[in-house]
Amino acid sequence: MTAPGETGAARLEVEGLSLSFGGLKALRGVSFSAEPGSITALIGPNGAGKTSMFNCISGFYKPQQGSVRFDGRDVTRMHPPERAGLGFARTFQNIALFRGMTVLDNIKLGRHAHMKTGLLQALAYWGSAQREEMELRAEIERRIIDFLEIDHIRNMPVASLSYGLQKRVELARALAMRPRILLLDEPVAGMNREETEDMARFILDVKEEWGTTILMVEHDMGMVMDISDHVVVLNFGEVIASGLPHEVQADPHVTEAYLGSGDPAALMARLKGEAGGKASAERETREDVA
Amino acid sequence: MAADILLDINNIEVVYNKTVQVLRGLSLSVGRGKIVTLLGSNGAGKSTTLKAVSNLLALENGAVTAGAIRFDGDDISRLTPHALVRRGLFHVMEGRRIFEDLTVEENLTAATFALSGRGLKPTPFDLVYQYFPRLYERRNGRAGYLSGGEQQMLAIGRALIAQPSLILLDEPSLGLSPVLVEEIFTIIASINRDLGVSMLLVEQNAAVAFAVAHYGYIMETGKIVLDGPTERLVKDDDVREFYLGASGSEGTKSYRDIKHYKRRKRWLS
Amino acid sequence: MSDLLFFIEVTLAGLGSGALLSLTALAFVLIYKATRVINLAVGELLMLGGYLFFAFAAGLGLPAWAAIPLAIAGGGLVGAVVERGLIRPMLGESPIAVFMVTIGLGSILVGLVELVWGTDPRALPAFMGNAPIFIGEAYVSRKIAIAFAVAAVVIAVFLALFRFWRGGVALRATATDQAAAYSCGINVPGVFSLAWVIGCGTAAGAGVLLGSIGGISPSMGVFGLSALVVVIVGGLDSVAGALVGGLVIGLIEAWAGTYLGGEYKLVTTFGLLLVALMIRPYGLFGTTEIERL
Amino acid sequence: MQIGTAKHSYQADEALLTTRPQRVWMALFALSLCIAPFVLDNYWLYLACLVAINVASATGLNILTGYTGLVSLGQAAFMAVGAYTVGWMQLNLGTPFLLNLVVGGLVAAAVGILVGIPSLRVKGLYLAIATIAASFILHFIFVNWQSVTNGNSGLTLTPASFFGTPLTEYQQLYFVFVPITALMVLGAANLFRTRVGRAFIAIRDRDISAEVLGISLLRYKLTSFAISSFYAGVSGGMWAYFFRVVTPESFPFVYSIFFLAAIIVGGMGTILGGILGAVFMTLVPELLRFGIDWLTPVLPNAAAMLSPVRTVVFGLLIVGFLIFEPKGLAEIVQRSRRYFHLWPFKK
Amino acid sequence: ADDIVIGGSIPLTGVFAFAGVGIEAGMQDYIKIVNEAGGIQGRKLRLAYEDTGYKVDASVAVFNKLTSQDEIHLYYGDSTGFAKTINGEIDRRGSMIMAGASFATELNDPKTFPHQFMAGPDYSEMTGILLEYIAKEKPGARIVLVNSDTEFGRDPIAATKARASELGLEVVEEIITPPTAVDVSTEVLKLRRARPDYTIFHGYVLAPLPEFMSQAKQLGLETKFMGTFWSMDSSIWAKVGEAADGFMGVMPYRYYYDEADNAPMMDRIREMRPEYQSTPYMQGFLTAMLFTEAAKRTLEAGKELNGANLKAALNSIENFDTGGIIGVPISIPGNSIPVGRIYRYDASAQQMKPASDWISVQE
Ligand SMILES: Nc1ncnc2c1ncn2[C@@H]1O[C@H](COP(=O)(O)OP(=O)(O)OP(=O)(O)O)[C@@H](O)[C@H]1O
Ligand SMILES: Nc1ncnc2c1ncn2[C@@H]1O[C@H](COP(=O)(O)OP(=O)(O)OP(=O)(O)O)[C@@H](O)[C@H]1O
Ligand SMILES: [Mg+2]
Ligand SMILES: [Mg+2]
Repeated sequence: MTAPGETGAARLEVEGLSLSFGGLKALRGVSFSAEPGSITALIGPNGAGKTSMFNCISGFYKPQQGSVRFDGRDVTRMHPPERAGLGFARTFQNIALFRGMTVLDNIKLGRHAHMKTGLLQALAYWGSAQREEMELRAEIERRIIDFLEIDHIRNMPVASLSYGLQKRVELARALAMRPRILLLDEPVAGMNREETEDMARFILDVKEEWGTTILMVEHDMGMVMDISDHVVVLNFGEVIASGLPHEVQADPHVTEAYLGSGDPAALMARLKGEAGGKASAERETREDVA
Repeated sequence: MAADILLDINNIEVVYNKTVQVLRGLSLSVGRGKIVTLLGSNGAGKSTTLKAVSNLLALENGAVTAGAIRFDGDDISRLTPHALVRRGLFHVMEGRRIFEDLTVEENLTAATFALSGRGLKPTPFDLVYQYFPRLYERRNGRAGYLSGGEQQMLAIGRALIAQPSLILLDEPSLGLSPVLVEEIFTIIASINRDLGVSMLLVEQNAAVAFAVAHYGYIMETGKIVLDGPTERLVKDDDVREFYLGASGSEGTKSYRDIKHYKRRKRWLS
Repeated sequence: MSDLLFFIEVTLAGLGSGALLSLTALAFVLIYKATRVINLAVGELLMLGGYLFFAFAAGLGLPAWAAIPLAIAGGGLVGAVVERGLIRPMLGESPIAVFMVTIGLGSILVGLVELVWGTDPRALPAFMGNAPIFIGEAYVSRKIAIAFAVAAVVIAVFLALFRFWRGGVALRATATDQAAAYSCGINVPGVFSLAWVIGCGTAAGAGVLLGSIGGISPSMGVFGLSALVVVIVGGLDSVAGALVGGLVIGLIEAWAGTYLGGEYKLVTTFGLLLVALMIRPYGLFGTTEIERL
Repeated sequence: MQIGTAKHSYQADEALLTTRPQRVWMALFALSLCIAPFVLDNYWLYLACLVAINVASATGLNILTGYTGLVSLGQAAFMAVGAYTVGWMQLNLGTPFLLNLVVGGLVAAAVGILVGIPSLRVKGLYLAIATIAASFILHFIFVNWQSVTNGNSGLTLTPASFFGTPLTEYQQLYFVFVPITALMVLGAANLFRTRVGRAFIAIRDRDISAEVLGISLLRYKLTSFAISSFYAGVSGGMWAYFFRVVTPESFPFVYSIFFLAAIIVGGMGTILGGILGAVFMTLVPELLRFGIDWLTPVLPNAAAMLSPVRTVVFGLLIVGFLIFEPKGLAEIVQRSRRYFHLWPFKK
Repeated sequence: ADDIVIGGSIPLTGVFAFAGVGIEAGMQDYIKIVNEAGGIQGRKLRLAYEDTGYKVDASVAVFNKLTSQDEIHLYYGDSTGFAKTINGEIDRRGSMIMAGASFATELNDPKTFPHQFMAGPDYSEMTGILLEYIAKEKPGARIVLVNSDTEFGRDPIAATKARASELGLEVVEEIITPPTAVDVSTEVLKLRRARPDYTIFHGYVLAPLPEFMSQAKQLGLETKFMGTFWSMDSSIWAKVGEAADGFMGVMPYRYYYDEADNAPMMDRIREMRPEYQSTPYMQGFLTAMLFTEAAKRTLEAGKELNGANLKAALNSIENFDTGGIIGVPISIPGNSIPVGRIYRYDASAQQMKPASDWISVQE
């Protein structure tokens, strides 16, 4: 549990983290850090190990080597619920809302690790249990529901929401966790430009108003480059580049492994322009460019 | 009906759970050998449209309550989903939907059922591995452990095995890295070009969708609100703002500069 | 008589009854493999098989070679009807819900059998002969030996089928994701029906064997519970698991029953089941569920 | 700050009964519970007590299976643990019966925790089978732990006594059982207004993500087992005082299935569902008895059909509800409530 | 005057239906006989019963339903579990006596069960009768006990062993079978190893006895198989066929086809029912007869019909002639009638033939 006073943005350091599944090495000695109050983007090709990294940070996977430090404190061996108590909060690549609950209950659930009601108090729902619930409710209404503009859906079952709204509720739940570090796994995947804009705004606002450290995995390069302060690139479980967005963008390794031409217009021109030729041929063309 | 129209959706309405109406008189068509893209915001009903075509709605308690869908000139509303597949209409579903418990290779084997009764030569798996070498490396591993992108490759690979004449593609770029998006769309384009397969492509990534599509539809709450050849659509101001992220005549706007208010879409008024 | 010979005889008897368990377990596995349904009514279908055989052989006076296939076909037919009427409407519901449907089905079957044939236990017409079999000096009950042989053949056939036949993939694909299976051109309702028909037919066949050993009664369905233990130990989706699990449980029951006493049979197997589950939560040969975030 | 539909206070928003009609109906229901023992004959009082016992246990199972998603087929065995504990205390210690009930619940809870341990590794239906195994092992213990359980013959209890009055008549027992059950149901309802209940639901919906969100699976799965078997234990204790004989065969495996069926028919994962299901499944077989009574003049053999017909009806109810009304009786009630809207208390 | 009502929780369906159906018929027939003779002091007898499916809770429900519909002083219960469960209630009401289908040794205790009785020997007395017979036929015989792992099955084990050693018989093996056992090959192997002269089954109705016997025959075992009352009905064994030949057991009543001279009631039964009636029928018939006798004696003494009076009247029965249902005059000093006879099944005649005279184990 968080000692009172331990609030605000935290610094996250990952050092020499290695993780393998049987013969498959998903992470090979990854090190990076996320500075307090900044947005760090973790990018890389599919299967590079980004989600696995998130899972190691939140404690769902146990890395074979390396350490995760949270404000200098080694949390590598800590169970996920304890980490949640410290202020680790996250969203999931494949939405993991609790489909049997309403939006409000999903959000309330986020606060779980910071609440104290015990079993007996819960059965009686008297005194402190009731007070705690009321406080939580008030705070969620005030700080989260209004902020993320989801007041109209607070009592709906999450299963009936559109994809975009579900992602927003996930963010809301993560915010209810009193995050000191917020891990966002592909927050705008499957969203159109408009919804992506909304989400980007929320993420920036969280950073600015809550001052939370944010670590984000995302494939939407437009958004990553625009809003992140620091970018780390993984490939085959290794960090191949890191730095400011424009530095990373200019790195030829990154372009080759991950970014591609990065220009739909060019893609369109190429596809439309060519009448024949195999895909493999095109791959070669691209490599020539690089 | 013109012979060069492969899929024709005419004025269909779809209702879920006998209560929620999702499509309200939607019409579109896919020409033979063409890639047609269908865009729209979340919840507009794009996936529903595809499921209506492939007759998979019933599995989710949905039903087409009005209108007609013709594939290759025939009314297909009474065909079972697998019979439809065996006629050459393949649906790559949203969220990949690979068989997690099966190996990569078994996933491809499963797709060979699409060839039943069509007298076609079985597709060599090598064709798939040629397009997606990563799958070859992991062909004996359980598909559930593939990363998101690898799973998407497998889903498209299954479509290749089935040798369809029309592929319905639901958000193939979802969760893929930029380079892979390009790669997959390049492959999509070349499948279309080389094998002559028609496609109905649902996408959120409008830029790449426009890059491969010949024609586009834009839908909003269950209806088509705008359509036209790609060249024309990409010049539309609203399309540029809401789907391509361009602000007015200048280039792409930065996410950092987003205002806290929004302009209404013209087609909603 | 030497202790060793006695031990060997007990072991053989255990293997024999284990084979019956394997056969019944196979009915669970076939249905589970294709539909992800644990069919708790397998025990009752087995009972029904016994009664159908009784009806054909004792009621209509048919010879065993005709009555047995008819009983198996009858079981298969019931499987088809059940699949069509009860299971298909449940497509997409939670596994617990479908599991409960099969519990309900079991209850319905017991009630119907009681209404038609009453509750008295009955003996089946003998068709296996009486002469005891001796392996070396060791005695084996003839019925048990026959049951063993039948079970071995049937299970071998299914093992081969799943190894070399493309349909095995269709079965498992359907089980994993019905919509996706449809979209690959797999005849999902066909697979469902097939699995239920074969599964229930197998159960009915096992019922004939079991009934000819111990007689039939509406409560003989509890045998299904022992077979369920077998599939849990072996792995719900593994034919090989059913085989190995059945033999293991059969042996343990025989040894426990002999050396500890009959009252220890059930506890020993159930205790073992718990231990097995703690070590291998998906059984010895079962497929682990993929859990990713 | 809020506009339009805003509630006056979150307090009102989070209350168990939010509308006036709900409160009025509840008051009427409570009133009829009070009047019932004075108007019902012995037979119906007997059934009312049995219903109270079953409601308590079904509510417990609903917490475990309906809300936490851990399927258990061991509820009857946990009741047996409670019943034996109560019986043993009554016979050997002579402690007050309320204390016995609580201890019965606690012992059952402890056993429940033990049985729940596999749930940390074993999932879904595999777990259901593990609970079957556990209940057979418990049965073995009841038969063989002679010194405590008196083996196959079981324990024969003296009546419970309440401030010196022995509770022998159904009417007296009713006055004890119904309030106890009501309290337990209220406790269950409260649970789901707090973090504990939310944690259960989260585990049901997706346990691994719940863990990452700060819910200790170890703690909450076992807690759920503990509460559920506590309810079973208390219910079993009441059962013991009700029938006054506890043998290993008093709580057969089908009784566990009965509870699972009850919460399915009533509606999994709703408090109302547990109650309705237990009431319905307890009373339907008895109502069939009256059906047979009416049939007897036409069908002389009808009496001999009762039990198979009951068996069939039991199965049909489960199957029918799952196919046609998977959310159970509770959903039917909700729907008719929506239908009648606020009738007859229109504002 | 009002009817005298006999209440009944009777298992017309379920695992014990074969017994319930016979019991009901037997009781109805005797009631008819009494009513045709003018009833008891002009009051007609009536049976009010319902099916229980042989489930304790259902039996209790039936009890409560019937007793709230009628004033009941005589009750027939269907199982040991029910007899024990309802005992407290019967004592509390003090208005009735109860008998039933259970011969559990435990119930044969007037102190704990003051208002109950059984129309025959309890299970321990039954095995006692078997042992008497064995001791006479083959002194020092080797015996194996086979019991099902249920309350019913385990009931007489301790008493049987004690009695056997008193009689100089040797219990060489005890086999407990799980209640649902079908395949008994391992048990038969144990039996073969023990090489007993007699094998006594208790706790079964039929299965798995036939399989036991046929496997033993295949193995050439010489042992004689014996059972207790509930597995003694000849119509069940008729279905088993040849393998049943030679099965022996203890039976407290005469068989339907027993044409003894001094048995007017047997003639009467055959007159009322031209077809075979089962052993449970006899049990029901005799129970109704004893109910009637108790009620008659109570009313004749001018006493109120209540539990204590009825039980006292019942216990006053001495050297009572059952009309040949039981071959010797009976007395009921406590809760049981410890009399029985050994019968042996003759497969060719499909009948149980007497193998001994009536044996009483009354102290
Ligand atoms: N539980 C697991 N068991 C086996 N292999 C796994 C497991 N989880 C992940 N992997 C493998 O580890 C590698 C990294 O997977 P991960 O999900 O971290 O990729 P990612 O970078 O998040 O990719 P994407 O952008 O596609 O989501 C992949 O090859 C994947 O197949
Ligand atoms: N099985 C279902 N039952 C009820 N409503 C559904 C179901 N599936 C979809 N809907 C509703 O239908 C509407 C359209 O959904 P659909 O999935 O077709 O949208 P979409 O355009 O594909 O969105 P996205 O871009 O998020 O994939 C949504 O409002 C959704 O809530
Ligand atoms: Mg990922
Ligand atoms: Mg969609």
